[in-house]
Amino acid sequence: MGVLVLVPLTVCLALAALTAFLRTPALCRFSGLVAAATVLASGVALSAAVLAGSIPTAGSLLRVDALSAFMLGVVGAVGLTATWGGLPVAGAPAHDWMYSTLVTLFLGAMSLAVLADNLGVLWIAVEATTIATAFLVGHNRTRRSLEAAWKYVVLGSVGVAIAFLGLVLLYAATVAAGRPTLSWIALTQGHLALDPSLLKVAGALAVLGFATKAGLAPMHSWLPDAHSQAPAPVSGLMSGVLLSVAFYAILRVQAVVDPVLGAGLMRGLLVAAGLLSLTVAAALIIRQRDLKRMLAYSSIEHMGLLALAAAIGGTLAIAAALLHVLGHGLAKSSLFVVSGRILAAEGTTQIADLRGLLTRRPVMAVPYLVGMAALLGLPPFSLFFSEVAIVVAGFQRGLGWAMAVAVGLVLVLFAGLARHSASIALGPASPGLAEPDPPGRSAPLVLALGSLAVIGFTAGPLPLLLSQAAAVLVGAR
Amino acid sequence: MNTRALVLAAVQVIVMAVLSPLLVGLMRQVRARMEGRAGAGVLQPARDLRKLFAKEPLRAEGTSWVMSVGPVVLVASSALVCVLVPLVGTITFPLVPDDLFVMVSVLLLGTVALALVGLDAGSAFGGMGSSRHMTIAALVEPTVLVSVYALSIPVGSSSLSAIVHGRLVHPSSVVAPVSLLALVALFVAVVAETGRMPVDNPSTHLELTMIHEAMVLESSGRDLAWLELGSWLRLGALLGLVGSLLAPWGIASSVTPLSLLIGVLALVAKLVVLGSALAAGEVFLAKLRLFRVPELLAGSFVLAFLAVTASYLVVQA
Amino acid sequence: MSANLFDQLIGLSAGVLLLTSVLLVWKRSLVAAARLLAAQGVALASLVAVIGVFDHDRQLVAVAGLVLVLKGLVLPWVLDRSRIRTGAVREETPLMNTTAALLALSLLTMLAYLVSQPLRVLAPGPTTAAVPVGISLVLYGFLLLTTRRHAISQLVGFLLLDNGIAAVAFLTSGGVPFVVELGASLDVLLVVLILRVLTSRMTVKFGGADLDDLTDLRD
Amino acid sequence: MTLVQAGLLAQVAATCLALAAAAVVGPRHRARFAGAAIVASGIAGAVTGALALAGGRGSVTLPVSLPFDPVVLAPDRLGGFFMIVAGAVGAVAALYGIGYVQGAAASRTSWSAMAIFVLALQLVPAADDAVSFLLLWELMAVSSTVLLLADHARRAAVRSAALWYAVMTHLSFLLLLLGFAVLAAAGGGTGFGSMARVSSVSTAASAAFVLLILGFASKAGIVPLHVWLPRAHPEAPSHVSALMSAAMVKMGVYGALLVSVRLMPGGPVWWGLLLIALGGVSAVYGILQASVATDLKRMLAYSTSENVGLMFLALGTGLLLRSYGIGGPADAAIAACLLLVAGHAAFKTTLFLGAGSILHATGERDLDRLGGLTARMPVTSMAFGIGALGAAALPVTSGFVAEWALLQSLIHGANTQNRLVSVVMPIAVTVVALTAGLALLAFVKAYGIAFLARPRGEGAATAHESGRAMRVAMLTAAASVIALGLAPGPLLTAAGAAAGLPRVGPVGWWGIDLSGIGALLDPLALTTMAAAVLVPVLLVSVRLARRLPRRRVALPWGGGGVRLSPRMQYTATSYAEPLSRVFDDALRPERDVLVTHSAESRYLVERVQFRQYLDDIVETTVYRPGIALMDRIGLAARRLQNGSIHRYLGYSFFALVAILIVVSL
Repeated sequence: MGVLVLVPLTVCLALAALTAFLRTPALCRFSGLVAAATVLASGVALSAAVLAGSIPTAGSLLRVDALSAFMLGVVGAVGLTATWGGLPVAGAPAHDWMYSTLVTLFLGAMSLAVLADNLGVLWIAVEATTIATAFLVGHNRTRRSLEAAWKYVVLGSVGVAIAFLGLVLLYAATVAAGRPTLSWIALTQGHLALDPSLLKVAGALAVLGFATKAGLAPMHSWLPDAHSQAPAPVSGLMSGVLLSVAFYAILRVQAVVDPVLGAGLMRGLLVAAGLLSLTVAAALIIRQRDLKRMLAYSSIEHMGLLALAAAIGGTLAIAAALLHVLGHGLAKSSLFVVSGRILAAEGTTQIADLRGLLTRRPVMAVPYLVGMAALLGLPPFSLFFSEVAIVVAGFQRGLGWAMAVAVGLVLVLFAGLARHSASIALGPASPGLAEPDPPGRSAPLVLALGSLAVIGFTAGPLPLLLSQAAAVLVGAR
Repeated sequence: MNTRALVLAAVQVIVMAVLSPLLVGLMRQVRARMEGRAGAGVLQPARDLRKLFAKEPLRAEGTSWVMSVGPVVLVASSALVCVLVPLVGTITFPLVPDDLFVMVSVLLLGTVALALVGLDAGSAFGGMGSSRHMTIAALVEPTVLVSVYALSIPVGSSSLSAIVHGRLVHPSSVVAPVSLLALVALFVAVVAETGRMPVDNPSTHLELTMIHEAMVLESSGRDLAWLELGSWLRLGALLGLVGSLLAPWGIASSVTPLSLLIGVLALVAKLVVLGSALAAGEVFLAKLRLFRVPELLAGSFVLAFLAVTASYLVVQA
Repeated sequence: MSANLFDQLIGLSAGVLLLTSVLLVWKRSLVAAARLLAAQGVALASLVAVIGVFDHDRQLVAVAGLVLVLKGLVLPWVLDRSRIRTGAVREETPLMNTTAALLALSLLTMLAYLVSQPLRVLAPGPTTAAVPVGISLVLYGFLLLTTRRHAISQLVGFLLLDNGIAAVAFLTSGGVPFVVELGASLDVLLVVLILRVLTSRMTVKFGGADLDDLTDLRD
Repeated sequence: MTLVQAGLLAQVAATCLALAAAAVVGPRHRARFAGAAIVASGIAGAVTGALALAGGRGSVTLPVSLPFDPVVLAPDRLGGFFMIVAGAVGAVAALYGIGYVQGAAASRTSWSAMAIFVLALQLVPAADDAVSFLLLWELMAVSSTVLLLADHARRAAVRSAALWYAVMTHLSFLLLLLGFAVLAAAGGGTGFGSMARVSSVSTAASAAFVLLILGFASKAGIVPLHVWLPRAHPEAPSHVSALMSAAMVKMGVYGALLVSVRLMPGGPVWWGLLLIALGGVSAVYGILQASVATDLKRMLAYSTSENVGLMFLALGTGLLLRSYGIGGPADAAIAACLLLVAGHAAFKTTLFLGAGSILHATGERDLDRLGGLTARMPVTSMAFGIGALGAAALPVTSGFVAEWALLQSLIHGANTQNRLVSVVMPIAVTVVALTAGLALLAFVKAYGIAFLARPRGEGAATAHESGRAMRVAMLTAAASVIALGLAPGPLLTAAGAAAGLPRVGPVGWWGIDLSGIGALLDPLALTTMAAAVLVPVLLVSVRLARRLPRRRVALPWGGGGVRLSPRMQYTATSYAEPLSRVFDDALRPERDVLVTHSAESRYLVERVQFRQYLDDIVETTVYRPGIALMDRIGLAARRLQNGSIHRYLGYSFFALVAILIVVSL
């Protein structure tokens, strides 16, 4: 079992190293894809193992429970969508070696983050994602991408540094309790007598720090810039999973803090962050001018919803949050892939310059519309269920007022997104004929959006995995 | 379907078919005399009818079946109203309530037929008449319903014969303020519905002021005859209704030759009185501008509504 | 080593940390900034060493060496190199003038004391008594980041912040587990290197490292 | 497996068949196959509904991946009633669509969406818990939006209509979500069973009631949430408009019934008053707008919002009277509500299908350019005429019976000692009466202007009767209008069963008997009586006709025989002009009159041009300002992200300091 835990990490590292040193076109082309596939495969395998009742571990640092397995699967699935959809057109020059290396490392770092049992390692992995993606954001070497990269690195690493301060204080608390450790399982199951007032500071700082990476307002500012400047697949990866991985970190910290302090503190922080994120996203989407920035703000929206779900707590809400993570990851990565193709084909992502895509470029507009429908939480896509579940659970657990506010903001967001999407996709075909899209390019999108449409209904192992993953956290409460 | 009701219905229809031309003739005659003219005599409308029936109906270009079906519908609906309204007697069919709403909607069926006839030829005047006619009809309906509703409250039923019978039993309720208010309202409504002064001038020949006349401009021969007869029947039936509400006495509550005879005579009397009163009133009235008519109707509606609310206060007091 | 001496040494190095960081906020010269950071690194290393020696913790002494190399030498050197590349000598016009900044420092220091209250009641002792210093370093660093226009001064701010966290770590618990410590320092190093690369690219593209030029991306 | 289960599955199967047909079959035969499959699913739906209404039980559980309470489809009697309506309308509309669709509306997407739309419509009333209800509700919304978008490439109006529709329908969804969430929290579960346990007098119940009613009202096109309706109905393909207006809007009514009769019976008095107020306002407002509208389908849309208003008013009356224990009239009122539902479904389908044929044949929706279609489109003309009779509530149509029942319940409900009731009822009567009167005008206008007189435009002049599928569909719908009007007895029985009303039932020859208030009506008897008085008239006519067999065609007598040019006729605008003057304050039309004087003398007028714009004042006074405000906020908010990294760091720093202060206090 332990081997299985190491597989994704080793494969990613190996691929990255090979790509970096050999730099053969094949490697540059496929390393990211292979890495993602491996992560997905091992995620599935680990989920199976966990459902079979075993808890694979490797050393004292890596430990796989249902939550980790699920998150690894998400990383893999979204990674697969992004990398596969991001493959350059056959014949076009492959990505350069650096790009592929960094993408592979990025995937590895995220896998490490979700596999780590030690919060310190988790933190290192999250910080490593910043490092891996810094040059990816700046990959285009334009003025704007440089600016985006700078903002991303500074804001990101400062935020994460705050998280590290939080972890340090947490460690100090354990030291004071006589059992110095940062192992999550020990922290949650070890019955340590942690000092509440210190844990309060520690938890608040840790959440604040990881919230930066998760793109929760008011620490979200790096997000639109980075997402709009990074190459489309990278934007997809960042918005699809990076944010969720950071959110996963928050969940873990919350699970440590809540049993000691009660749900009050975290709830307050997360509700505030969630509603603020929704507000910011709503306000800035109304008059948004750029497609990719619009998608970025919608990511902030969904992170806000996740924060609310975490604040609510309870099996239903947490399971919904996890399903939401998966759904949002798939939808958002597909949308970013599409936006990349639109950019390639139209030469712009300015909403005002994109007209009548549905008649001109159906191969792009149809997946765009479908993905947007999924993102807006329309059935049959799984986000519908997760959003309904979040609201219902919110009322059941006494956060009704927050839900009411959130729903109002969601309506504004819906109006804004629908308005922009309509102006992009609908309307007459202005002259400017579409060149036929090479076949097979829509395969990843079809796969992602198709599975998005069914995972809401599956009676298979997914519900079990979700409820077990939720139980990992809720049980820890 | 009991036979007594059938007999009564037949009597009412026949009587009204005979009476209504005479009633119109009477009203014209009264008017003429009061205006110092000799007048054409009470029988003139009947003669007109005979003449029209004998004449060949013309069909204007581009008209449709409506031109020939509409008049029949109108006259049929008016006749049906004559069946439903308690004029001679108050015996009703078990399954078809001589219900206020049924009565009104049958009436409106005729109204619609007339309006469509007006539109069919596509002449400007026809359209104008039809539009004004429908506007007024639309505004009259609330008054009619609410006023009869007011009258229905004391007896707790919307059946007209029940109402009339109730007033027969309690004569005091006739002069009750409530019922007076309601009756005034109803009367105004009837005037508007049947196109009398001051809402419409039945004897005008200036197209721009026409409402009813404008709609029948394109009809001729028997079509015109049916239209005229139909609208006369309405007038008669509605006046008769007002009459039986205002003075229920003499109305037959059983079907014996004698009671029927009394009922008919009473009806004639009521119609004569009301008709001449109406005609006399028209002499002293000028036609309202069309856009002042809504004020009149609004006024009558308010009366009816007051009647309703007042009657509840009375009931509760 | 006697507890008394230990107290004094801890106090001394903490004082140096605080002093250097106040100077960092005070002086706008970027040349000086590098030196001050180096001094601060040394102070931090000595702090770690002292704790290590007092606790007879070899590993911690080794860490002290690491800290000395990294924070005392490498990072300041990298910083200075990139400053030279940008050719900047001093932070011309910070968003917040020095007086205001210094006043803000005092407030932040009070906040730091407030925050570290629980620690000091939890485990009273010379090290925990010095924790507020670490936290104020963090806050100062953040202040620098928010108020300085030049890329290099932001780098300075980031390093200051990082030193603060390290200080807190060592003061509270003799450092986080070694692996974590290693990874953390590595991350910091990499971040700084990345920022350096970006700075040099900026100087190529913008002909300067003034962050006010970075306002193309906006809504 | 029970019959109901089988029925539910059959619908799904038929829908899958339709989807397959839409996907596989080529454009030439697609419509025929997909349409047929949808007709099948519609029939299956109606049958299932009938079974459920007759008391049949059976449930299908959907597998979902979240730990909800079981997500179940299990129609009860009330649901069955609405399933019948939805299924029947769906079948007719699909049949019509076979002949109607062309261009974009015939695409794979449109047919698939149609199939799903019909399925969702049939299954919404079958939902037995909030989650499945919301799921199907949204499926309904999504598929109808797709259908609405069919023609997006050619007409900008379609795009804006779709946007309005999407947003308003999502508003309705979110309100429902909140309402159900409140109930689920109070009742301890998302199943309707556990929700029904919530006490109707609790605050939670009232909050849920308001939220849910508003949500359903905005789906039902109740003023002031109706703004999507007059945009979406005209722009959608006509068979879709029919589905939307005759079936989808009814789901709003179903929801209202579900909330107030099944989930939370016996709520406080003001619930009924709220419904009456909503219903009354939208009845009057809707019919006013309808009677002055000149776009045929827009006018039909407004009349929908009028009819739904009447349904809400009826339901509200029922609730109000029940809350005072006035049982008989209450039953009559609720029965009237259901009669209105069925009746409106029948005649509004007919009307929209008729309008569709006109559009199909003339390419015109604007009444001012139509005319003289009776000669060219006899079948359409007949069907539309019957539908118009129904919409005008004239005997003997479904509309007449329903409004008769409503007025009866109102009048008898008022016979009480209760002051509130005796004040509300007369007002309600007035509203209904005024509505009926205006509806009369509106539909005389619609029929007279569209079908009589001379063509006012080329399209109308060259019109042709529509194909067989369309004709059959229209005639079926029209026949149902008459049937429901002539023999409403069975329908009333069904309504009584659906809403559990003991005091209503059939009488005589399929007549209806509101025994709770001792009012009964047998349309067939009335018809026979009419026939009886018609006989002599016809005899006379025939005798005269035998003497003068054929009528001579002559010039019209426009006050002197003239050759009328079509431009001399009254148009829809001029027909409604007196009315729009009367209700000037309520409608606020914009008129401008351009007078061009002749060059020689300004006393001679070359020509006069009269234009009249009628906007929806609710939209212009409530919604547009709101949208403008949001836009302003959006513009202002851009300053938050002005690109300065210092500001961004400042946000984080502020957050850090704030949190530190909070936790250390």
